[in-house]
Amino acid sequence: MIVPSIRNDWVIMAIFTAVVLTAPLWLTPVGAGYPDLLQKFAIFGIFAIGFNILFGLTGYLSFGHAVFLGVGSYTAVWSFKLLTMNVLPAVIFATLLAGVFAVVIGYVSLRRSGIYFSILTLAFAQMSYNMAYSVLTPITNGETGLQLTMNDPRILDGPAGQGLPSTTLFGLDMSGYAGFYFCAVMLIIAFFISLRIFRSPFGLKLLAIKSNQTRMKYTGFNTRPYLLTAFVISGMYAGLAGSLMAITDPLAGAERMQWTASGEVVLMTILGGTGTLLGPLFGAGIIKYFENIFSAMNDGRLHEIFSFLPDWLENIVVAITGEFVGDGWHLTLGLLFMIVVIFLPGGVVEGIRRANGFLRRLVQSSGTNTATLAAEKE
Amino acid sequence: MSEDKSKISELSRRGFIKVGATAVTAASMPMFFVKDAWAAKDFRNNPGNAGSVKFGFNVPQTGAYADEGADELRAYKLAVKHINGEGDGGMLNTMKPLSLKGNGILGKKVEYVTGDTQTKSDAARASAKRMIEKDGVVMITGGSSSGVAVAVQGLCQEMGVIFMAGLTHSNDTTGKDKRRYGFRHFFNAYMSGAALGPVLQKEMGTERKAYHLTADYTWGWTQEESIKNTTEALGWQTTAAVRTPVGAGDFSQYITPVLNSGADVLILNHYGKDMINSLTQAVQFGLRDKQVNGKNFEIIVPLFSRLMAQGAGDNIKGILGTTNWHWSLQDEGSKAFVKSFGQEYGFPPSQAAQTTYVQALLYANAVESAGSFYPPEVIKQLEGFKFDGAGNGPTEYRADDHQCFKDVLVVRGNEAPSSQFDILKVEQIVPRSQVEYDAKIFGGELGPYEV
Amino acid sequence: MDAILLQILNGLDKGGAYALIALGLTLVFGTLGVVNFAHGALFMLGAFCAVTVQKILTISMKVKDESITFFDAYKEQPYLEIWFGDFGTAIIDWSVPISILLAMPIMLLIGLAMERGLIRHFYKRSHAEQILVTFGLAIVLQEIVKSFFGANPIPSPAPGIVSGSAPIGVLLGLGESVVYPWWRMIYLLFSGAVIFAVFAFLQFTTFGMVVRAGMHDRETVGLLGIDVEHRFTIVFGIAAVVAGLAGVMYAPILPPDYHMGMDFLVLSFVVVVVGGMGSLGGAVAAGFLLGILQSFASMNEVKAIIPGIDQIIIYLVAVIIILVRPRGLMGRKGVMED
Amino acid sequence: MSIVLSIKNVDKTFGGLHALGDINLDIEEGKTHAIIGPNGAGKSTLLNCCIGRLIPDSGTVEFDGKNMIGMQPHEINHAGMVRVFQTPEIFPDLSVLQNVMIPALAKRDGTFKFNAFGSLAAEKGIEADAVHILEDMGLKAHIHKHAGSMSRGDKRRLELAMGLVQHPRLLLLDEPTAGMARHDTNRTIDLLKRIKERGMTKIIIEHDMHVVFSLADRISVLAQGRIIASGTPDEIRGNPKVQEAYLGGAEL
Repeated sequence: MIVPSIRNDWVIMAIFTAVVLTAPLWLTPVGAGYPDLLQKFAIFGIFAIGFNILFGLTGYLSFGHAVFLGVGSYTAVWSFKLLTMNVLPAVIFATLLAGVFAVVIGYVSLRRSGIYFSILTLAFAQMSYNMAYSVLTPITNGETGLQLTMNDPRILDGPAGQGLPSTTLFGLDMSGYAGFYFCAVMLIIAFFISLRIFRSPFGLKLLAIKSNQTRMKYTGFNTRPYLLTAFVISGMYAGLAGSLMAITDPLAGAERMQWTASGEVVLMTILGGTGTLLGPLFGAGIIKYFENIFSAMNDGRLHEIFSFLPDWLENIVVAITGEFVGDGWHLTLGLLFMIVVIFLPGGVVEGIRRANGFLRRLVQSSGTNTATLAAEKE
Repeated sequence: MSEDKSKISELSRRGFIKVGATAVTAASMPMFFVKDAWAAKDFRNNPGNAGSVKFGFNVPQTGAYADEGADELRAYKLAVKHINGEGDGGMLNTMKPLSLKGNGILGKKVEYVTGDTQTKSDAARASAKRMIEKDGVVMITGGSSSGVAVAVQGLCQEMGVIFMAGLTHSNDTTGKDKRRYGFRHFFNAYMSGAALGPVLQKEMGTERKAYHLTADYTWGWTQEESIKNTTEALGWQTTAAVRTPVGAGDFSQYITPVLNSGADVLILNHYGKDMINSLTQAVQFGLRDKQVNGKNFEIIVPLFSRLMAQGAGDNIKGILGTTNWHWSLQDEGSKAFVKSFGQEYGFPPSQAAQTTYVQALLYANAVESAGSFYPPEVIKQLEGFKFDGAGNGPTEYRADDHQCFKDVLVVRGNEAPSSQFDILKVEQIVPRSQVEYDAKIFGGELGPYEV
Repeated sequence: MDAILLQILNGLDKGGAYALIALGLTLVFGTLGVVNFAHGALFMLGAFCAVTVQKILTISMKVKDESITFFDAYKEQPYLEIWFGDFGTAIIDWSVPISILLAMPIMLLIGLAMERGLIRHFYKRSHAEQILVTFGLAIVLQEIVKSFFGANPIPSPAPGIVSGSAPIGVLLGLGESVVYPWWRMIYLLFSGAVIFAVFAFLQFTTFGMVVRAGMHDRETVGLLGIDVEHRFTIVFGIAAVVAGLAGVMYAPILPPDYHMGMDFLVLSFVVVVVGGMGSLGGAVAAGFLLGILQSFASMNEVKAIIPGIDQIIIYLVAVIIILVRPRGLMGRKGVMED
Repeated sequence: MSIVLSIKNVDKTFGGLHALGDINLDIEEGKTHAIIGPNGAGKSTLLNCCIGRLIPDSGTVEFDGKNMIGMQPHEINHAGMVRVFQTPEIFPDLSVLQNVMIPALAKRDGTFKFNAFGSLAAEKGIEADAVHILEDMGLKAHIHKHAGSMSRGDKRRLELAMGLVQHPRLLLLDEPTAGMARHDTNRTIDLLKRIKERGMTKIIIEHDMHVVFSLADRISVLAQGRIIASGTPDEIRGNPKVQEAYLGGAEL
């Protein structure tokens, strides 16, 4: 935890809720306060928090979690196509179906541990992706992605009006800020559940499995069901995230299931801090911020930002920074990964903790200084 | 412009919070749940009385098509210059009819924002949404694959922002996935097939057996279908049509069955890296030196891109294919564009650059003609718009499906290139009439003007 | 029959490539205990050694030529051709084999620098952290290559004399339609030779014996007063050289682009794991096995029965093998299981 | 006097090596039974066969009249047979207190329970149990320490605490004092004696004869996979066969 002094979970939840709901306010100055990116923060936050329940607690590194994201998205879009544009059935079906997939994949993959487990999950993910991209096109619409059409049945909704309908929550349009707030509420719930799991006997048992699985067995625990439960929970989180992606933007593409997408959530979690409550959320935020904001910088933009510098310096600075933004944003991301791992083992959360400690020492030492001064005066 | 600039510099000088708070109360509150609450004639990202408008250039900056994306971006910057009356004006001097006056659009200066599609639908849509929601663009353009084009086009329809597609060749873009707000200047697989037909007949006769290797996704399938229709109409047989995984890298296991299949033509429905690899490897397997059924074995790459073809090196020599545009064209529009692009960047533009440059100009011109940025009015200007002087002869944006019709180039890999830019030779300019088709054959529905 | 022979050749060829890449990966894992996600980038760097050599050899004199139109105002001729005539042309033609000579020292240096500068600090860190840092490094390396060479593939042809295909059908009495590219056969022999060399090195030299002992039980060997760390650094260098050579030799088959390392990364990990983490023999066996299976799964006859099987065969086989043989084909007990 | 554990005709071979041959052993309720023997005699193999880590080639291991062969380790644990490991098998990443709470939870929750929404902080009973045992072990000062960072001796005691907190019917101790300093050994002996007074049945494998003779009610001697003698400490002390096998004739 970032603030170890706060022991009361309800206080944590209250702060968390306040921070998430005011995100449009405090993210605007850094250029991230627009609906789509806010939605992405929340959605990938859920994805990473869920992934952390598996990886952070049990140590089982899945390289195939994007499958559940994809399954969630496809299920949600099919729910929009066949049933109704209301988002609730989509969320429920997507989460459940992702859970079913997680039971199957998890049951098989958890027969092995370590990197063998990782490769099993990766293999399932790659198979799903390759099939979704080509052979399963009738279900997934292949490369183009599954989308709404005018002649979808939508049996629970009345006849469609002009143009494609949009996703709604009982009439409330789910695009823009409304969509973000829906995702935000889901994020808060997801975070709450994760918090409870972390603080529960179940969570402690998962941690113990990570620490020494053999011993767990001789201590009287059947570890397989524990692992499978954690796997399914995190799969359902991914399914939920996938459904939210479809809700805020009703199109589901196969590339969501590619290994790079699975790898992305791994990177998010490690970058932020594996096994910490908030770390995955930070990781998700940082990677999505880079992807959306750094990639959109161009020289013109940089010149605006550095216009306060003298011209010659401005040109040099723009030339140098230009290598790291726009088409160079991958370079920055790669460097960031390296810097964080090298200097901050434990991820961003570790960095915050250190900064926190440093500040505290600073405050304390200045406090003592004042005290000494005061004493001398007397 | 000035408003934006002051905001940014203020940000970097002072704290974030103050500006942020005002920006949010100003920007986000009124947008709450009010998508349907636009007043008549008001619309998303209406520039109103602002002195400038923004275009969104959504191109691949990372991934396999990054070089094409970079070339698209160069063309866009040039187009913005020309629209704003800077530089030598390029096609503004040749395009007819033209309402643009070289003073921006409706007197407003054109600015732009850029984004990275990563050649992924999700990333492309996220980038497009940022442009629409955060940067307030009036139009989005770019892209280098059909999947992305269809995905972004669908989004733009929902959001009510016009999308001028970049490089996309699938029949679906203006077929079953066409949208009222999406426009494609680039040609498509059907037109490739139609243009190749007569040339193939002349070069290879009517007694041929074709073997298809097809990238296993929607674009590959539509191209395979279109080319098959054309060749079978010529009397060719199709020996086999084999689907290959995208990004297979090594295609040897798909090429060896060609050797003794009895086929005498290999058609590669691949693009980008797949095309480079499969062509390189097919040539290594000696297919070009082969004699089958008493005829020389031939390889055809129906969709050629000069930029990508460079990667195949000498292997493209003598290979037939089609392309949307080539810098060696001698019409006035092409010459003017090649000249200004060359002066700006020192090398000739690619077909991706030409199509995106023209798309930007076409949009700007349509707004100027409509006298308004109101999308339905702009769309009505673009629909059925006939123009000339933008390369490929007299051109029409067909109203029925938003597909541009113009001459198609049949090209051949140059046997003796004089430079690295001279690797394709225009074999024949196939007139537009020969590649036209009934818009109904691909189905789809454009959707409403008002969203 | 012909078809099967050719598919076996294809499979061996692919297998050779897979095995070469996987060999270094599993070697590094077995000795250093490091999961190296930057291994694909080493393969890519090797391929770009070939590109670089070719670019250097073809540095050209630009002669102004007024007769040519706009963009071709310069006629280019490589200095080598100007200086040495036909011999210069021949050198350019042979640029890929020549670049092997350059690739070996360069890849060794890159490997040593990587190990000394970065990897060694991660021996004791978790696999997850190793993955993150090496993945970051891989991205940085490929972005650097991209900024020099662009994103498009760059053609790197084999020497003219071996760029065509060999009439093996005629040689074997199977008819003229059975041909196979010379370069692919060279690649197959080359990968065999490299694999053999690595095995021989580890089997028959004292250095190799220490390394093998270290792979088995690092602490004990360390206690004997042998400087294992230093040797492991060299092992990393060797792994880099092997990956680099695989890249150089693959350049004529697959024109190199900056992203090719990532394309091979997942596959090479699957090969390593199917073979058994840290098992050299396993990596080679799994490489050839998966290569051949992939080739057969791509045959039209097979695809007619199970559509799309060629897209998933590798992963399907990986799943089955890992489930049936818990430690892969030849993995040791207890390695990487927790 | 009832028999808690009955090992009948147990055989185990590894490759060509006959690790255990025809072992028969009965453990009585409430007694401390020591198994001694030279290195490689098969002591640990026998223990592993009892708790399900190894499966014997033939023979039965009956606990409370039920055959344990083929049962999963966690099932054997819940049957009431708990092993304390020779090399500390603790949870190094958890705190000392959590290390002891885990087996206590096992005792209460069974092999699997999905209590993901209960709060750990509310598990006062479990915590009190764990603290109590730790106090007994003299580890109270360490309860919030990282278990992995403790000294080896402390880890052994923690290991013991983890076994004891489950209050098993039969505790299997694999060399509980190996590698301990004399001082620590004596403390552990005292501790085990106190447990004995509570009537817990124990099997102890031990090298240290001082430990064996101060704790055991009965002793079985294993050599080359066979039981060569069984009896009270006094009987064993005087058995020449044992002296021969064990120390090559030296006085015990």
